[in-house]
Amino acid sequence: SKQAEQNSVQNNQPVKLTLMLDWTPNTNHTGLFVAQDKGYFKDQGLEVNIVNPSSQGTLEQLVATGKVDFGISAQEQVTSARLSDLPLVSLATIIQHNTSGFVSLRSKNILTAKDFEGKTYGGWGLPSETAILTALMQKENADFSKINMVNIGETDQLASLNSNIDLTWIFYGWTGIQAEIRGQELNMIWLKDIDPALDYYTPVIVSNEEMIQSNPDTVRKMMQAIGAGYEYAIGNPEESAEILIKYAPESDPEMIKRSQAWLSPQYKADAKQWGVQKATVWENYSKWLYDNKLVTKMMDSSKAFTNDFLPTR
Amino acid sequence: MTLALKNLSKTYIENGQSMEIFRDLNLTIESGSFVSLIGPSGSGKSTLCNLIAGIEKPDQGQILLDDQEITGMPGHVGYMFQKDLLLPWRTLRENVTLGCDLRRQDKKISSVEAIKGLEHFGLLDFADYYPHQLSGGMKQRGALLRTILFGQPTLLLDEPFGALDALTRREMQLWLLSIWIETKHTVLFITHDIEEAILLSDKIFVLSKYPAEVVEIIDVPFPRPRDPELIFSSGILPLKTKLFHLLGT
Amino acid sequence: MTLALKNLSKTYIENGQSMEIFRDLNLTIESGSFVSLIGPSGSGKSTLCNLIAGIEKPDQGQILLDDQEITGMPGHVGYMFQKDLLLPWRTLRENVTLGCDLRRQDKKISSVEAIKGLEHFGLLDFADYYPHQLSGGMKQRGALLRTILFGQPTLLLDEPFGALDALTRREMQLWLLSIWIETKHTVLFITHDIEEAILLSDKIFVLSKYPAEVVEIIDVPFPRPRDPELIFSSGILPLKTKLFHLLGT
Amino acid sequence: MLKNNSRRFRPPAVLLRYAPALFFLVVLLAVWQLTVNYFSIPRWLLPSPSQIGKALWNTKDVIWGHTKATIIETTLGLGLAVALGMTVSTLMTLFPLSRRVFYPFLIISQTIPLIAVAPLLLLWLGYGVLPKILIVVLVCFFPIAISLLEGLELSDLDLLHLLQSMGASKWQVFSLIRWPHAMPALFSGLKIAAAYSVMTAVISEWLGASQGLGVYLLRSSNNFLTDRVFAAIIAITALSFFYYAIIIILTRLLLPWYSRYRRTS
Amino acid sequence: MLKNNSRRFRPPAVLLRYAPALFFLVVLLAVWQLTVNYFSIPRWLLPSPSQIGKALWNTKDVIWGHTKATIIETTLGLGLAVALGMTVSTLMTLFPLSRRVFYPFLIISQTIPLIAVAPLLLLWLGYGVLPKILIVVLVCFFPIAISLLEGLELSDLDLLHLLQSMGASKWQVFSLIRWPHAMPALFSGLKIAAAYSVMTAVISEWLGASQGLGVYLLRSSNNFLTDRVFAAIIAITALSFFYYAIIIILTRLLLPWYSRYRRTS
Ligand SMILES: Nc1ncnc2c1ncn2[C@@H]1O[C@H](COP(=O)(O)OP(=O)(O)OP(=O)(O)O)[C@@H](O)[C@H]1O
Ligand SMILES: Nc1ncnc2c1ncn2[C@@H]1O[C@H](COP(=O)(O)OP(=O)(O)OP(=O)(O)O)[C@@H](O)[C@H]1O
Ligand SMILES: O=[N+]([O-])[O-]
Ligand SMILES: [Mg+2]
Ligand SMILES: [Mg+2]
Repeated sequence: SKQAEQNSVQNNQPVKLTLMLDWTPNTNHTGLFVAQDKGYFKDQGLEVNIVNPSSQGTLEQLVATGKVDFGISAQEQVTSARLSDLPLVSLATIIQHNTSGFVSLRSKNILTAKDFEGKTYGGWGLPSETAILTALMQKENADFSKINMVNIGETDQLASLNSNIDLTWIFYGWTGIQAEIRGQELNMIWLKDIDPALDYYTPVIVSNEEMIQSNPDTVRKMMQAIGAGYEYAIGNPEESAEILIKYAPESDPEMIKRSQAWLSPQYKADAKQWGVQKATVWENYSKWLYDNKLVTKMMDSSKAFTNDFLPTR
Repeated sequence: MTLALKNLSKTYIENGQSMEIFRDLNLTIESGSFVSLIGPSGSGKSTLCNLIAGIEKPDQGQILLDDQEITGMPGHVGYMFQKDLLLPWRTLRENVTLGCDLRRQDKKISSVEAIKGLEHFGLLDFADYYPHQLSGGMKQRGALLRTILFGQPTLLLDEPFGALDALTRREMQLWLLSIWIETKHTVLFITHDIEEAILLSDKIFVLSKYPAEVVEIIDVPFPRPRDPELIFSSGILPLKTKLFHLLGT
Repeated sequence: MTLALKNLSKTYIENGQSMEIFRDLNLTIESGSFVSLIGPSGSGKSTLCNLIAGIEKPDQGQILLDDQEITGMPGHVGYMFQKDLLLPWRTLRENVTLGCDLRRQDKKISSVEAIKGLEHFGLLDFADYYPHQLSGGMKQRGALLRTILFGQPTLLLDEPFGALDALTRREMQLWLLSIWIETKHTVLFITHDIEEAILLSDKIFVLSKYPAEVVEIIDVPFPRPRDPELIFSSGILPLKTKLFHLLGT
Repeated sequence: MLKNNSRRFRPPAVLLRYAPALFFLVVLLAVWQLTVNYFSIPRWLLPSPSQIGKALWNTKDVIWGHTKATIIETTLGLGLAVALGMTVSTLMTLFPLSRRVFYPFLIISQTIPLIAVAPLLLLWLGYGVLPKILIVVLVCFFPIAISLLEGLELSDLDLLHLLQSMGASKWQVFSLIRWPHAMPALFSGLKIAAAYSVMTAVISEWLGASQGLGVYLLRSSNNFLTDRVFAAIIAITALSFFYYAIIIILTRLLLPWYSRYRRTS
Repeated sequence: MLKNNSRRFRPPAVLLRYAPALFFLVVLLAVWQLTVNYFSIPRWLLPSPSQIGKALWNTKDVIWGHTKATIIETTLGLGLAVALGMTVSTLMTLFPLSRRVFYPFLIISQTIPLIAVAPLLLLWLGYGVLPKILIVVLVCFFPIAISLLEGLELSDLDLLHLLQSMGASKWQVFSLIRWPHAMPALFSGLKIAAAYSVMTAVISEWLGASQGLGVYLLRSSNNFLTDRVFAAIIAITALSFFYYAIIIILTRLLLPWYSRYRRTS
């Protein structure tokens, strides 16, 4: 709370904050661990506890209730949460463009949405999956009801393609790199190529309305540190990969290094600053959902995100 | 202590049917005497013990111990059941001091008493055995010791040897007799076994089928100390035959 | 059928100690006679039954039934245990036909026999009761009926009435006598109870402590049919006293 | 004295018996409802009983569709677990060597986290109904097999001697004594298995399924529809209780000798 | 006749006893290793025993760090469940009205899918070790409380009468008779609870944790390191077995009268 913030500042005590990840530590999170490792948080008078995810949609709710201060989410989740009245706000996008897409084994020759008919899709059971597949199918005059939707949870998506799953949705920077390592040949349909509206932000850094209203300074310091972390990761892929490996000793170092090399240029990409979000991206996606009758009302994009806390130079 | 039952009445209601067990039962057991109660199965012998022990209440009437009323008040008599009822989770020593634990008596005193008792009953070597490690006869002796260490001068023994084989039973009878001759408790002894009643008692009360009445009070005419061979003597035959036929009624 | 045991020897090895139960035991039970075996606890009476029933094998010697060897071969005699051992999951009717089920006999025939038997044993009304719904005496009668319906003319009864109270026990003795007088099975009856042995048997074998020997064979001198009041007559006293002292040895 | 009142199952007695519990339930729901209303707790955080009731009613067809899938997995899984448990215990009892080889594994594999193995099973067997049934089978198998094995071990050796004296074969001893003797143990194992079976099916659905109460629960949760999450939990609880009750009823029907025997012996 | 061979726990006998099972284990592992080698099955699909062994060894420090977290959750959860189960059962036994109010809930709530409720607990209680312990407590509470309640119901009324005749108070009857009489039932409930406790902690870690074997398992899986997934499964199994064995040993130590009593009665 504001009180706590002032007290801490007065006492010269660091402000304690919690940041919750959306998944197992991976290269999407590198900047966060760099900020931790290089003491960027400390420099801002913050003590950040990076905690691991709570699956099954509770992350957004935990951030909304203030049980955790910051979280890693995605534009789809934020949109869905705000439509359910969760007071969530996106503060920065970690990657400028959507690096995800639908993959299938090259041997199955699935090249367009038309080919999805009669196939089995393995996903997480997220609302956005149904939404996007439906729209995609409609656009190519295919029938969504002919897709068999299966929830494959946390199993190995690539291995599932050798089982009875034909199609799955991956982030190239992680699972795509693993496929390269395995030498598994895939066809990939990138989301950003399907429709410009689908080039949305994933993942994003979120907090709740109460937090940014009552502790703006803390939020600003937090984003300053995180921004610096990602800038370092953009400039130093190899060193930052080592930092991530240090903080996530359970991971596969080879995989992290290759993934980091691929992802570092993608964080900022064509933007003028890391993390900056365009109103059009938020509006377009929301409108796209509405136009495709996937939701019954429009989200107020202006409340869903803000660039106000991005690092200043 | 003299135990007296005055005008006891007790009726059970089971499944809507009422069943009169006693109607105006009167009975007196003199201080220091050994009285056996025999009667057909279901005549209410155990019910009578429960009433005297205070774990059930009569519908009417009084139970007096030396003219003091104890109706419905447990703890005034030592009560030993047909089954040995040693607690399986307590060693023999812990079992015999159960009464002391209940009364929160000084552990040391009760432990000294227990050891004396165990020695006297020939059980000292087995003090730390659990009941399942003891023979049937040992368990019965343990249960009797517990009843005696409970410290009341009046004992109710409800078919204490019912579960023993014939030979062990005979041993236990003689042994009980030897104990009683020393301690001179007032004893009410329930049994089905006519020879047992004759061998042990001063008096035998014969109960009828329910509603139970005392159909006969018999003074056992044999002098004490009694010869264990008594039961092989022809002197007991008339009494034995008489009791047998009384039971049948 | 005449049951003969020839030079039986049996040794148990328990915890490295060997324990000779029988050494060269010889014993003959004539066809149609009722023989009791009494002996101190642990003398090997049950072991003997197990040997005859074929569920254990002697170290040496033979068991003959009408000169045919049955050593180690089960199924040739009816064997009733001290406990009633009715199967709790079978009704009384199903329990008494257990032997027929084992031999896969025609269900209809065995069922007719069972009903006749149940009627004769006064159990017909309880045919469909489970054992827990029966009294102790009923259970023992059921167990005996099962042993008889097993169909062998030779019966081993190992303390069948040991678990019953004194009165029920007396009833069962008289009833067993009435059954045996009709069927004239060859019976080997194990007991601790001297009166019981006298009331029922033609001959009484007295076993010593182990290694068990037959220390005495006694012809019971009372004519049949025997008066139930026999046990109250002074005529049995010398025999009773003698047997009692033999047992003590 | 403390004799059992045999009339306690007559209808008015039943009502009276459960009256305090029902009363407590009503109070609990009322307090919950009023708290949610009074503090205007948002629905996604804690829905009120009336909202949950509405969610149940409004999605009843959807729920029923998912329930059917879960019922199929659970029923088949439980049925196969019973068959497998019976076979394995029987073989282990009849062939002592097999018992010595496999019994330690049976005990240790009971502690294997099957839910952690489940994703691997899905990978190897595909994402159809088969691996889900298999997971239910494995989870339910252990309590059934282990209780049955314990039951088949005859504690009363006299019964064994009785049958031996009548010349019974090993197989007859098994079918006439060991087997009926083991029935109460089997049913108590079944009770545990039934209580866990639905939960297992639901978790296995989280790991890979397109139909089932687990899928409904996950989708509701991902859509921030907490009222439906509660509706799903109620459906799962009701289904679990249904299996549990079936086992209790079956025990009464199939082992008429048991309940009283247990009390008297 | 079938007497128990009292020597069966001497060391050589133990070895002999488990020899067939050990032999089977070795054969199993050998077949597995050779199959993986022969068909060159990729490590991410099915690692060989030697690869799993290597993974275990190489990450032993990491695994131990995670194991400590799981041990804390499990031990605290199990401990609190025992305390809670004992308290609830005691109160229900001493106050019959409370029993009538709560018993039906106890039976029905046993079938509530706690794992499905777990995310909601996380939502209400926040993130940390507390909700995880709570989930373990809830899952372990039911078998403990229900078995203990059954055990506290004295089947042998004669024991009750004995104490009554000695003038024992309600509380003395409870502490001297009901409670020791219930111990075997408590421990058999504990055995079930222990077998499920580690698994529950692992699942609750999946729902949100930074430390614990569940986290290690999930991270290994998300990093496509199937050999480490197996290593995690082995660690979880070993930990479960550890708790299970502790309960068995405690039973022997604390209830010396029980094992033989059970056999003879
Ligand atoms: N709590 C009770 N409720 C109803 N009836 C009871 C109760 N206790 C005993 N009875 C009945 O009262 C009668 C007398 O029982 P009791 O046990 O006193 O007989 P008993 O003489 O001790 O018999 P036994 O020689 O078989 O021990 C029996 O018919 C019994 O069924
Ligand atoms: N399987 C066995 N292994 C070792 N010793 C045994 C075995 N069976 C019986 N014994 C011993 O053999 C002796 C005779 O036992 P048995 O049961 O035949 O005696 P019993 O005469 O029937 O005694 P009781 O009158 O007490 O029934 C006992 O000392 C007993 O401990
Ligand atoms: O995905 N993880 O929980 O690490
Ligand atoms: Mg009685
Ligand atoms: Mg014997």
